[in-house]
Amino acid sequence: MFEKVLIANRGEIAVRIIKACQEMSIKTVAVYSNVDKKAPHVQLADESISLGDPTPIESYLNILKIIEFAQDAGADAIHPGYGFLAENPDFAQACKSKDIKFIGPNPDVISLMGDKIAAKKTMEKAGVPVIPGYHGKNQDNTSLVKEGMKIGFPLLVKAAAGGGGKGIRIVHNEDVLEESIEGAKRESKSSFGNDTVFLEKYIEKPRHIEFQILADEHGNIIHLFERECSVQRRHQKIIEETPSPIINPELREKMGNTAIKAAKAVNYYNAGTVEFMVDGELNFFFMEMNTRLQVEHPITEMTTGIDLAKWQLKIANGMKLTLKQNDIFQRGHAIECRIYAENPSKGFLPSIGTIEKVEFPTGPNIRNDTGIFAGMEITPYYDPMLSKIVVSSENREESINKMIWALSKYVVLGVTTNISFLQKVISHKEFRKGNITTHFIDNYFKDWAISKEGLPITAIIALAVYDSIHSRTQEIVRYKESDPHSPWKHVGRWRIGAEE
Amino acid sequence: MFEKVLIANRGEIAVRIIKACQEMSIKTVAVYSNVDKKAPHVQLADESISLGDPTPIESYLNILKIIEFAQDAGADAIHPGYGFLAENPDFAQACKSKDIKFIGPNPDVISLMGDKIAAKKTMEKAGVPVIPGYHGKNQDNTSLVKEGMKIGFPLLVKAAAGGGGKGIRIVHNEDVLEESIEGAKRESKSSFGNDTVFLEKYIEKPRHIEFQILADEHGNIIHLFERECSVQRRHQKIIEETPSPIINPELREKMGNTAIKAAKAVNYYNAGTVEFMVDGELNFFFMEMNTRLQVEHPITEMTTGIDLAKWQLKIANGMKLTLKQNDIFQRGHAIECRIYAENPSKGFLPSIGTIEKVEFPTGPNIRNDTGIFAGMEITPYYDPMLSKIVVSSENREESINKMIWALSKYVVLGVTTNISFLQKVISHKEFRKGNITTHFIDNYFKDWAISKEGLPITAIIALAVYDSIHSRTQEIVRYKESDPHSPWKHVGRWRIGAEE
Amino acid sequence: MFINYEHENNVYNVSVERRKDLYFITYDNTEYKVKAEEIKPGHLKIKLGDRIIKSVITTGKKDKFVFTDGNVFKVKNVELSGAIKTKKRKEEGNLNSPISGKIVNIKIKNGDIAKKGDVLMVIEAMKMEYLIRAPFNGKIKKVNFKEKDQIEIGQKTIDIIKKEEA
Amino acid sequence: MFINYEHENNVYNVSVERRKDLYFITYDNTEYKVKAEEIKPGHLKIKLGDRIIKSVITTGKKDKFVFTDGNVFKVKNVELSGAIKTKKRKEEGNLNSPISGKIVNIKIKNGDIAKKGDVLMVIEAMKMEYLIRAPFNGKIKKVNFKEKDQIEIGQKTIDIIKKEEA
Repeated sequence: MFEKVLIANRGEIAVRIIKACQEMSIKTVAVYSNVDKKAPHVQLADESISLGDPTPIESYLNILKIIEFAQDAGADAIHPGYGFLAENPDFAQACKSKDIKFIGPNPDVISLMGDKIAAKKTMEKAGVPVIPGYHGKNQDNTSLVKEGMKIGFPLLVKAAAGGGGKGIRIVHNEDVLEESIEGAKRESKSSFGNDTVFLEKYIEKPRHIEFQILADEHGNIIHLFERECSVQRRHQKIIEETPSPIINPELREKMGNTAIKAAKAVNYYNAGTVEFMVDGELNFFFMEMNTRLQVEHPITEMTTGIDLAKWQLKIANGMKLTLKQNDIFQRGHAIECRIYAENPSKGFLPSIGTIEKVEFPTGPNIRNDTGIFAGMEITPYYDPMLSKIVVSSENREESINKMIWALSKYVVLGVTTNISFLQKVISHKEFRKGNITTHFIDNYFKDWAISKEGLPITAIIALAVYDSIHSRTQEIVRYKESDPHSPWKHVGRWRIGAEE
Repeated sequence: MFEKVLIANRGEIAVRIIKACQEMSIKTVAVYSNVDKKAPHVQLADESISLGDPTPIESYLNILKIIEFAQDAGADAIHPGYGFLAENPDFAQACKSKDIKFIGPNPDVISLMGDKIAAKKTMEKAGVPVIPGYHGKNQDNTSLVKEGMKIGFPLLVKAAAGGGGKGIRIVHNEDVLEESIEGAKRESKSSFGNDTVFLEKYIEKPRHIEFQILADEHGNIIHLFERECSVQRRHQKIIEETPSPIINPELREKMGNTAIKAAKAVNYYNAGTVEFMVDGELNFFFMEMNTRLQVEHPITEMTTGIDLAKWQLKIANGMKLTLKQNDIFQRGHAIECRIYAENPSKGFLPSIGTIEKVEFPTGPNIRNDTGIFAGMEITPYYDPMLSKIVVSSENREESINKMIWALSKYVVLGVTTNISFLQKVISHKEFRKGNITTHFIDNYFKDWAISKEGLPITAIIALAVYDSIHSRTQEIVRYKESDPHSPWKHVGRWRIGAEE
Repeated sequence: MFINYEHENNVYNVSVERRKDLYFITYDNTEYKVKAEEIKPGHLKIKLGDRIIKSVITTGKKDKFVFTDGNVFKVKNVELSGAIKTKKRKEEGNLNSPISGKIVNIKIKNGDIAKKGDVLMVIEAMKMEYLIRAPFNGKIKKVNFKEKDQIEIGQKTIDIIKKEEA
Repeated sequence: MFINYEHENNVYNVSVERRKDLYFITYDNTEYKVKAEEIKPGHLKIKLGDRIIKSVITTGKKDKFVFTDGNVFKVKNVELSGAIKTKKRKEEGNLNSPISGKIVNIKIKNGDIAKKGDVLMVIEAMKMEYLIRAPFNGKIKKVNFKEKDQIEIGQKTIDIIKKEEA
């Protein structure tokens, strides 16, 4: 097994990977930017090296620096986590050229799957169903508009190099087609340095359902069932669960086999995810393949009992997959909620600030994957995801109830989070019924606001008690309750600036 | 379902049960003695009532007070946890007479199973194998000595009302038989108020293996496989695991069916445990039946995915067991270590004091069941178990490694604990091989001491750094290293009182 | 003891009187009598009749955060003065930046006429775009930044003069 | 700075000198140069050559507790004086109570002769029995407690006079 692994990431995923390494007696090297000096992944690792400037391109995206540090520390492998360099073929190639094992697939495969157009073509050729669309080279607006008209509306404009919902536009009619193409191009350019876009048929009542796969370097490959990831905001997942409420055993087997076919078509090894779009009639289409560990991997771990992070390490070390497809089964039901520093009542605007206090719910089958701590600054440099809370139990209903309980005990003070919002979403009667599509949040939570009714009386009472305990004023004698001159009257609430 | 449940217990098990209730939207009432005013179970519950004086008989064993409080609070059920009143038939009966549901079996069954002699006779009649022995009424020393001689040596003298290792003597020869009988009687009298003892054949290379069962009030009953609990000190379990390293599928089925037979023989309902002794040739004998949730229940939950505490509540509420034997399967391997406030190098003497700092290891498939907090006083009033750490993974070896990691991150400062000891036990090569019997600790850890070599240099360095940081002395200029007058010489270690 | 809490532009005026572990809290002409204790720093357990309120409170640099019933509210203790009471109601159509970020695109220049809903400026932060739109038909008086400028949350992006409705 | 740590009757004499985040620690004629920081209260991360030592330290009422490499040690900072240095070595055979508990049984009385290993007294605490045995052949000088008495940890149970070996 590897002697020492450098983890080229931060936050909860770096913590997760360091723990997996340590359990396997592998030494770990953390890297960190200046703002992350005190972060849990740095404290947990056996060694740590500063990357300096917090700007991603100077720190967690700095290929040269990271490779150099890995060499200095004597690391024989690098785990990229997700995001940052995880799907950067140049990084994978750079590792290879320095004889450091990149924990992921071959650089060529990353390259191919990173190019959405080429990926789709490859899959089509391999017999994997894909969504009708245009993925051609003619990127002038006129050609794209023409192709769009052929596909028909609604249609999607997507960044070829995209991911995480960036550079995506839904177009409902001809009038705004060109404008949307331009917007997607601009956003794609800014996020990925590439403004190639493609067009595809927009699926009504779409669900986002993905399959986890695990493949070794010796051609063995299995799938670990699906994850239902339809609940999204701004095209980013916020709640994931497995099993999916709509997948039946036949469909599960069919989609699982298709995922394996997709992975085989590119000689894939490592953990990976094949994302499908499923329509209202349970037709499914290949969307993309993620060549890394997924944010939502814990729900698969909880229902299959398999440790994906450890298997990544074993596979990268050349070990054979000893798990057989027939040995893998799902049990119970698992749900993950992503805790973001964001304001759901202001368009999910990321929030920044200092985490003053944090408390995690604990209990049987509650898993907290987190990289935050009291005193931590949430900066605009990185993704605003703070942590993930994952629960599992005997069935979906129980897991929903467990998640509601867990969220109600989850305390993060100092920055605005989506915790209250998640509670409302997961308690929603349509969610309970399993009636979810990727439009779920838009359909039911468009104008959601926690505090429409203002400060609840419980909060007012708690504040008053707190201030009373912490004030230096002595206990005072009560005014007589019937006293007409008592200042206890006339207290209430008013709006600043309102006429009186 | 119940509206409100009173939890007649403290510590980690009270916390565990309160969480199960809250997930099921059941209101909870905690009870607490004066020393537990700030305990986690009190803070977590929806309501709490003081029992006053910490002496067990005045607080957690006070049947009248607890029943009265349950009535006052409007609780429709009482969960007794384990220990205290969990196996007290009078308490179960008192609940019944006040129309409060006791979450456990019928009082008669508790009574019967609490009388080890009657229990054994019942089981023998039902065709469950038992250990040869004397369980007669002739309790005068002369008769007992005579019966002991018939059974032969080695033999065991056991308190009829015993449990938790109290009132047990192993007798290897005639010379000490009478003396041992007296000792067991005295301890039994003091612990259980009853000095009846029985004698039985002492099994060489014994393993303690128990089966979890779950039975409803409608005659449905299943088993949830075994727990290997052989690693014990002072006849009390400290490490439990499942599956057992020696049980094969045939034996598992046979023992599971025997456990079900045992429970059926007494019309059992509730969660319960049938304890067997297994000898070197894999013969098994009924030892006793525990009519409550077991300390070590989490390892069964982790490998079967079943929530035993919630099923206790459902069963007590009259629900039918919807789980079928064929739906239940074990997956992976789980281990529990019990963290005790005790000193393993001084005969496992319980330790008392204030917990100054506590930090729990966290990570995938690591479960902490705990009722402690920083600032908590560990008093001599109650059992010195602080918490339980439970891990699971794909196989036994990985779980051992995970447990070693977890224990190495488990910080309890202020009272002496067995954490270092547990690390050594679980890392032992015979444990790794699965070669364990109930004599394991005596065989390999008789004179174990953490600090035979004194303070390690890492501790000395850490202390020096800590004191340097926290001293008010300013940074000082170094003496020249070659300076012969430097006071940096002559530092070292010596024994207090040693001649110089 | 009188306390004023500001929460999302509303001011809540509360009085509290303490007698040992009993607190008499008056708000909106209603008095609440509660029993309370701070079970660990910042953790309150409050008994209001049959109900138990559990709350976690912490004081940050500027604000106070209160967690109750699974929700978090950010409040400020404020002194009420004549000034604050007569503070002007915010104008419809906020042209302040919603986030600290970089200005990547400015669509208009001084003197331009903008129609309500027009995108005036694009700000990028955390890899996402935020659009500043015209709150009404009007004339651009002053663009306060140029492209590639850094802008802080709350800073005014553009001054615009409302055009009288026809 | 000179510090003396007492751990299980051994005294460890250490010196430490600090220069910013560098510490020079001398113990047993060896100097250790380490880089260290307190990452959160009581949590130290110490770099000693290639090795990282992580330690958690807390100060209780009387003792200091240090966690390192998964083990915990209880130590005391002590001032070394002539007195402590010449403190008498503990007598063989400790007759102090190992625990705070209740005396449930006393097997001997003043003047009795006890044989080495004889049980002299039974103390009960936390539902378990602890036996006080004779450390050598001897004559009971004084039984310091009576049955049902409460005894504290470390209190002397019995005075016994060692009988000269034949």
